[in-house]
Amino acid sequence: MASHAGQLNTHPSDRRDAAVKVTDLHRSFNEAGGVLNGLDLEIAPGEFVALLGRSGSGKSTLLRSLAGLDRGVAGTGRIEVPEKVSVVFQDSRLLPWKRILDNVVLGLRAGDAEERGRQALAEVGLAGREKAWPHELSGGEQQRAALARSLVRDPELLLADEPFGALDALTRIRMHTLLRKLCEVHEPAVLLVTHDVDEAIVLADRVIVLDGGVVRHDARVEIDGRRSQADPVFARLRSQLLNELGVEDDHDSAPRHVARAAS
Amino acid sequence: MASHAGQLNTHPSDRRDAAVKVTDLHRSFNEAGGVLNGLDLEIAPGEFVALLGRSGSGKSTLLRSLAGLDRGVAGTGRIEVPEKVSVVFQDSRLLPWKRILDNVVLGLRAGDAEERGRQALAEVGLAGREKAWPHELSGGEQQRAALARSLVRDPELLLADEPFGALDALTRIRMHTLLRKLCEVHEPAVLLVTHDVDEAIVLADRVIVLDGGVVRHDARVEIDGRRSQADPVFARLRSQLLNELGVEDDHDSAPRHVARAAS
Amino acid sequence: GGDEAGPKLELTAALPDKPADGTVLRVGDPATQVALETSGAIDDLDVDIEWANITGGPKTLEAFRADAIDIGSVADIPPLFAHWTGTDVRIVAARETVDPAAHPTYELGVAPGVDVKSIEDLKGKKIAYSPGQAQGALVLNVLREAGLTQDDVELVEMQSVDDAFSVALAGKQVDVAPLGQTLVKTYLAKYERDGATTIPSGVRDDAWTLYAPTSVLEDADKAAAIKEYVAAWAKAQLWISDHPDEFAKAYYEDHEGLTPEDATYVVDALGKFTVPTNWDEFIARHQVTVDTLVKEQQQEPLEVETLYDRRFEKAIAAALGGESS
Amino acid sequence: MTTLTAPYRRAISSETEDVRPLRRRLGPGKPIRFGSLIGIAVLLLAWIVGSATGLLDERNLSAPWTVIATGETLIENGRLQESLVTSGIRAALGLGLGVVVGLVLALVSGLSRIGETLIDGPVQVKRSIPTLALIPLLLLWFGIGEPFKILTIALAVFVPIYIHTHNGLRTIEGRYAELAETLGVTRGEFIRHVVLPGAMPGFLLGLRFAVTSSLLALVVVEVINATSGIGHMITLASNYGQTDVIVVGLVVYALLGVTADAVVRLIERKALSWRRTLAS
Amino acid sequence: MTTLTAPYRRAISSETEDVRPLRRRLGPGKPIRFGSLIGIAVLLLAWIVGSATGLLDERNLSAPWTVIATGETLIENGRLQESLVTSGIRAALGLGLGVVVGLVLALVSGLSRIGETLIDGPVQVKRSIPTLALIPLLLLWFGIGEPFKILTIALAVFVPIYIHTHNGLRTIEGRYAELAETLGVTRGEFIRHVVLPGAMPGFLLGLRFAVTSSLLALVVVEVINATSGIGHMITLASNYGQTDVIVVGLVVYALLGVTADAVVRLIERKALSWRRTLAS
Ligand SMILES: Nc1ncnc2c1ncn2[C@@H]1O[C@H](COP(=O)(O)OP(=O)(O)OP(=O)(O)O)[C@@H](O)[C@H]1O
Ligand SMILES: Nc1ncnc2c1ncn2[C@@H]1O[C@H](COP(=O)(O)OP(=O)(O)OP(=O)(O)O)[C@@H](O)[C@H]1O
Ligand SMILES: [Mg+2]
Ligand SMILES: [Mg+2]
Repeated sequence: MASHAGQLNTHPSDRRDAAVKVTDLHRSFNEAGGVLNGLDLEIAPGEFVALLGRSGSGKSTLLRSLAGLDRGVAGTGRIEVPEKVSVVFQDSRLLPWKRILDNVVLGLRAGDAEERGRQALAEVGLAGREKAWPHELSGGEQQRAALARSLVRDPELLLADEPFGALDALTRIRMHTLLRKLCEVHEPAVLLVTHDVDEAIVLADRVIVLDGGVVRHDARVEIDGRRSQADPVFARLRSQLLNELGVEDDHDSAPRHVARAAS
Repeated sequence: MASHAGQLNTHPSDRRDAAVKVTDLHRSFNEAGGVLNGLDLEIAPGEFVALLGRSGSGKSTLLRSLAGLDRGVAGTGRIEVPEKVSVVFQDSRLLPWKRILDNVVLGLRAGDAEERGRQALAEVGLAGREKAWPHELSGGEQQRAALARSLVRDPELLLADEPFGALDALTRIRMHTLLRKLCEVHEPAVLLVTHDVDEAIVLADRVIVLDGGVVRHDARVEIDGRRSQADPVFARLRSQLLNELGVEDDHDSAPRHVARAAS
Repeated sequence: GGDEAGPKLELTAALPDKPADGTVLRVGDPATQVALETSGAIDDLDVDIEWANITGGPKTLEAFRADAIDIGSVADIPPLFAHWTGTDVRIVAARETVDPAAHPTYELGVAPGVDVKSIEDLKGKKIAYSPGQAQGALVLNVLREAGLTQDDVELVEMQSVDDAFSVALAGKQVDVAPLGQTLVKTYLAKYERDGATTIPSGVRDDAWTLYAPTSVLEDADKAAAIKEYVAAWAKAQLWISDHPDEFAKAYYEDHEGLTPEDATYVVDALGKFTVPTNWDEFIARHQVTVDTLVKEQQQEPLEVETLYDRRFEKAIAAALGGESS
Repeated sequence: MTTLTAPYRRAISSETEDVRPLRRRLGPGKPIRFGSLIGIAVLLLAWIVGSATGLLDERNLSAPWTVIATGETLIENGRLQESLVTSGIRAALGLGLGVVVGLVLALVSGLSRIGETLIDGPVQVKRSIPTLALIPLLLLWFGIGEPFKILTIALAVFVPIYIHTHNGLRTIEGRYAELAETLGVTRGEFIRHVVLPGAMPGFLLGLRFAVTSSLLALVVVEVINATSGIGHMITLASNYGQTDVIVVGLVVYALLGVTADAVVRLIERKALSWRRTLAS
Repeated sequence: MTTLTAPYRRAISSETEDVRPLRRRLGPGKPIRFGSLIGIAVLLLAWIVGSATGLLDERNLSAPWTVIATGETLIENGRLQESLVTSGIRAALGLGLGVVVGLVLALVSGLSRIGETLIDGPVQVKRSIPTLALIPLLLLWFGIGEPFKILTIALAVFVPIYIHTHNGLRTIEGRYAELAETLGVTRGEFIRHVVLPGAMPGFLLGLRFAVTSSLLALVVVEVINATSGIGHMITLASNYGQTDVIVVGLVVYALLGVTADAVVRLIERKALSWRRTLAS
């Protein structure tokens, strides 16, 4: 948990109002142009927001701002976030000198930290790998270990930067289920970056698209119960989001040369 | 290019027979059990093979074997690969002390190396970022730089370990197009790891699934022309592969609690 | 550091007979320590002594300044430099060799193949010269005796650390260098077959002193202790002269780690000591050296007599009675 | 809701505000400009106060004003400048030679196990042996002239360069070597593009030690057959017990050492600007 | 097709074969067991041959057999063991003290800019100044007894520990500090779990230098009021020109130095087994 190093502004009136409140956020790495250009965003407590956007559109920049990790970056704006923020970085960022379990329980001050760590690892399918070094894990395993580390500490706000990018379909579904289960129990606000539109729709209460440094598109997912691609609402939303991202609704639409296929 | 350090076996009879020939490949990292257990694989010259498999199933291990990067790993088997092998690593693996362009043209001995590097960067959408440091790129941008580095050197065999994992839908499609174009020109054999079944079907001539340390499934993609998800052959293959990976053909099928969606 | 100081004593006042109880004298004079211990005379000593294994000019001076010892044992040069660099010291005991010509402390080492038979041959030669050390003063004294000036020879400035001089000779980097007796032995043993030689320096270099900072002598208790110590020291020097074999074994062999042969050689070479009970001649010879240094090294002129605390001359004389000349 | 919103950076203009979540900073934070000078200033102040109050005995550590006066005298009669020039040239030549030798040995030993086999052991032996004890041998082999002095300095210098570069090189991440292998670079390119930049942090740290080593070695080599030089000046003064001259020498050493170190660290900052570390 | 299939590892049994693509290895390859001993053996051989053929003059560098004979004498009369014990205790105490001080200073200076401001400058000054020149002050402050010796050794030791740990710490990748901040660890946990392990490679390299520094410092401190010790033995022997005793001393130094270095490197290998570097 972030410690009370600074002035602690408690606004009882804000309570349950918004977990995250971002107003007119600007961030730029150089004079050439801003990455975030007056972004406004509000996330309600317990709300699950998926963040889509082109590669290089500023998704990670936004997440780092919310996590308070961009001290050196120029910009203005107002950011309000809860105290307990947990981050899943785009790189898995496991400490190479700590074994997996130690990585997961790092900074966890509960008495049963070890036990909870083991359980979290089991949940992400890494039971038995507690004593492995990070470099002994496959890419997807590392990503899952990082996810376990985040989930084990019950944050009020979970910032996850493509946490499932390196996972196969089955493992990914298992992780979805796990994440959803944990969200139901602890009700954190979640901001999850993903490139998979289906994943966004399946998981989130709201999907937003970042473009030009602002939230270009903000769609509430209004599907109750089982969310299936077959559902027409799902399909419409999917198509709409893909359009927003510049793609027509087919995974691949470029013409394919017959010559090549025959070779 | 890998240098002629060893004995050079030229089999004129083999010519055009197979670019990659793997026989009875075993690899294990510890006594507990093997990661690859007698894997056989043949890839024809110019053939595009997509490799699917669970997280931790040994895809990267196989690629590293083919690239000759697993000297320290115990195992047996016979591997024959062409001389000019290019690898896209699962991590982008840019040298942090070189600017992007220098990373791309590293080891490139053509006279117009710089020019080709610039062009490759432009093709992956990184024009103007030639002088950036790797740490100044977003995750997807780093991945594209690594891709550019691989493509710029016209390999006979391209080993790509989830090269599009961190890309959004549009950028991904652009990269598909680019990769396909280059394949048509230079006709390398390609072994591409991906977790995206659609991507595998769209790009590959053949899709194989790694499981239990062997090639469990080997499917030729028999779709001519434009490959669309709407195509029934596509859909059948997709469903079949997903099944093979342990998923029923829907991106998400876990039940979703109504309570949560309403919160 | 020094314990609480005793009562103040003028430098001209008579020396008290007994130090207060608990007075500890810190002495840097390992050779005398060994002699006293070996002869057993140390049991007769009435003062508490804390021995420090420190000898030689720079080290004793450092220790004086750090208030780590009260009295040190050196040749006649270090007290001069102590004075010239602002540490007020007094010489409280003096020793000579009985037959200085036959038992010089230093000889002039001559490099293999260099033709130097006498000090007159030094003209035009390269001579190792360590300005701040006794060897440096010796070179100047030798030049004076040979009727040469610094301009007649080539002085190669180098410090006589360890065996640097004999190495420089062996490597023919210098033609001539003053060597102490221990180095003469090893130098000749190693390089005589290549034509290395040594010649006598022709100047007296046997002066040996005990000296102490003035501040110590102004402490009545310390001064009384030193009075006792110099008496014991004088007897010890005579004991050394009378028991060369015992001293060779105890000091050079056991304490300094020389082989028995080398130890015997050194003791023989250094000859018998005598402790003068009248310092007039000793001081006069010292003045000659001082004048040479003043002339050749542009030091401040000095009446060396002022560096001697002759109250101890009497104390030594009294202690020795008729034993010495 | 409990928000943790302390102002991180004040508004640039009256309209724009900049409120960021405040997290406890665990790294050291922004460098303080000329920070290390402050420590030296404190040291200097302690010296001045100590001397003025008599806490520091003038005979053991001359007072700053005495040192300045002595320094002025030394400058007037030209000894200080002369010493500086002589020593400077010696140190620079020795440093240059030592750096080249250390670097080459480190590369050979770092990149081939056979090279390591032959080089590493003897270097460890060399560095365990006091330089002073080697002087007789060096005198015999190289004489007492300038070559001896420069070679001795080089011998002192090459050790930290070798050790640090070798260590830096060996601790380059293995994955970069793998990458280079798949790119099919030649050994020369590998050294130029991977090994040297990767070992650069180690090398530069070694250089910081090498620079001071070269200065410290002056005290050892200028004992022999030197008529000027900072080391010679100090040795001579300590034989005579001239505390004030010694302290002038030490002040010069401190100045040279701190300046050289600052220069190397500046180079470090420039050359390693690609790094994202706790310090940046 | 042109394949490049040289056998990398021979078949384990007659049925299994192991043919891997052979790539030019750019890293140094597998460590040769006891490799560094080979270099030392070569050095030793050169010494033996040089002495036997007379290429190395016995008068400058005693022959190995002379050294062994002298060594035996020194062991018989107990001087060598006594010296070793005395020096060993001094070096160990000085090393221990220096390591602790260096580590604490490095942590304070590495983790806070204010600490750095006050500590870094003076340390740079200290390390630019020859230890020999500091002796008078140290004598004044600590006397001429054991405390002086141990403190002087500690002063020589703490510098490499400080510099290396500080450098190691400052070059920990910034992303790990970021991670720690998001995990909300306390400062103590941050130091224990991120800073210390991250700075460990630097610290261990510093330790390699510190160990030799502690041995070399013996030669300096045992000049003053010591009656036994390896440094004292060497100084005394060189006063009397006893080449053979000096060389015995140097051999002891080499043995101690190489052994200590090997021990630290072993610790390095164990403690840093998580690293995947060019060397592994
Ligand atoms: N430290 C930096 N210095 C300069 N430019 C940077 C830096 N970090 C990021 N950028 C640039 O800012 C833009 C946004 O980067 P960001 O990492 O937020 O993208 P992203 O949306 O996360 O992309 P991706 O999906 O590829 O991870 C990119 O163009 C990137 O190159
Ligand atoms: N160096 C190693 N030491 C020990 N085990 C290892 C090592 N490298 C990989 N493994 C293990 O071998 C198995 C296969 O790893 P590999 O990296 O090939 O998986 P993968 O199929 O690429 O998975 P992913 O899709 O997650 O990248 C994993 O269980 C992994 O933990
Ligand atoms: Mg990103
Ligand atoms: Mg993998």
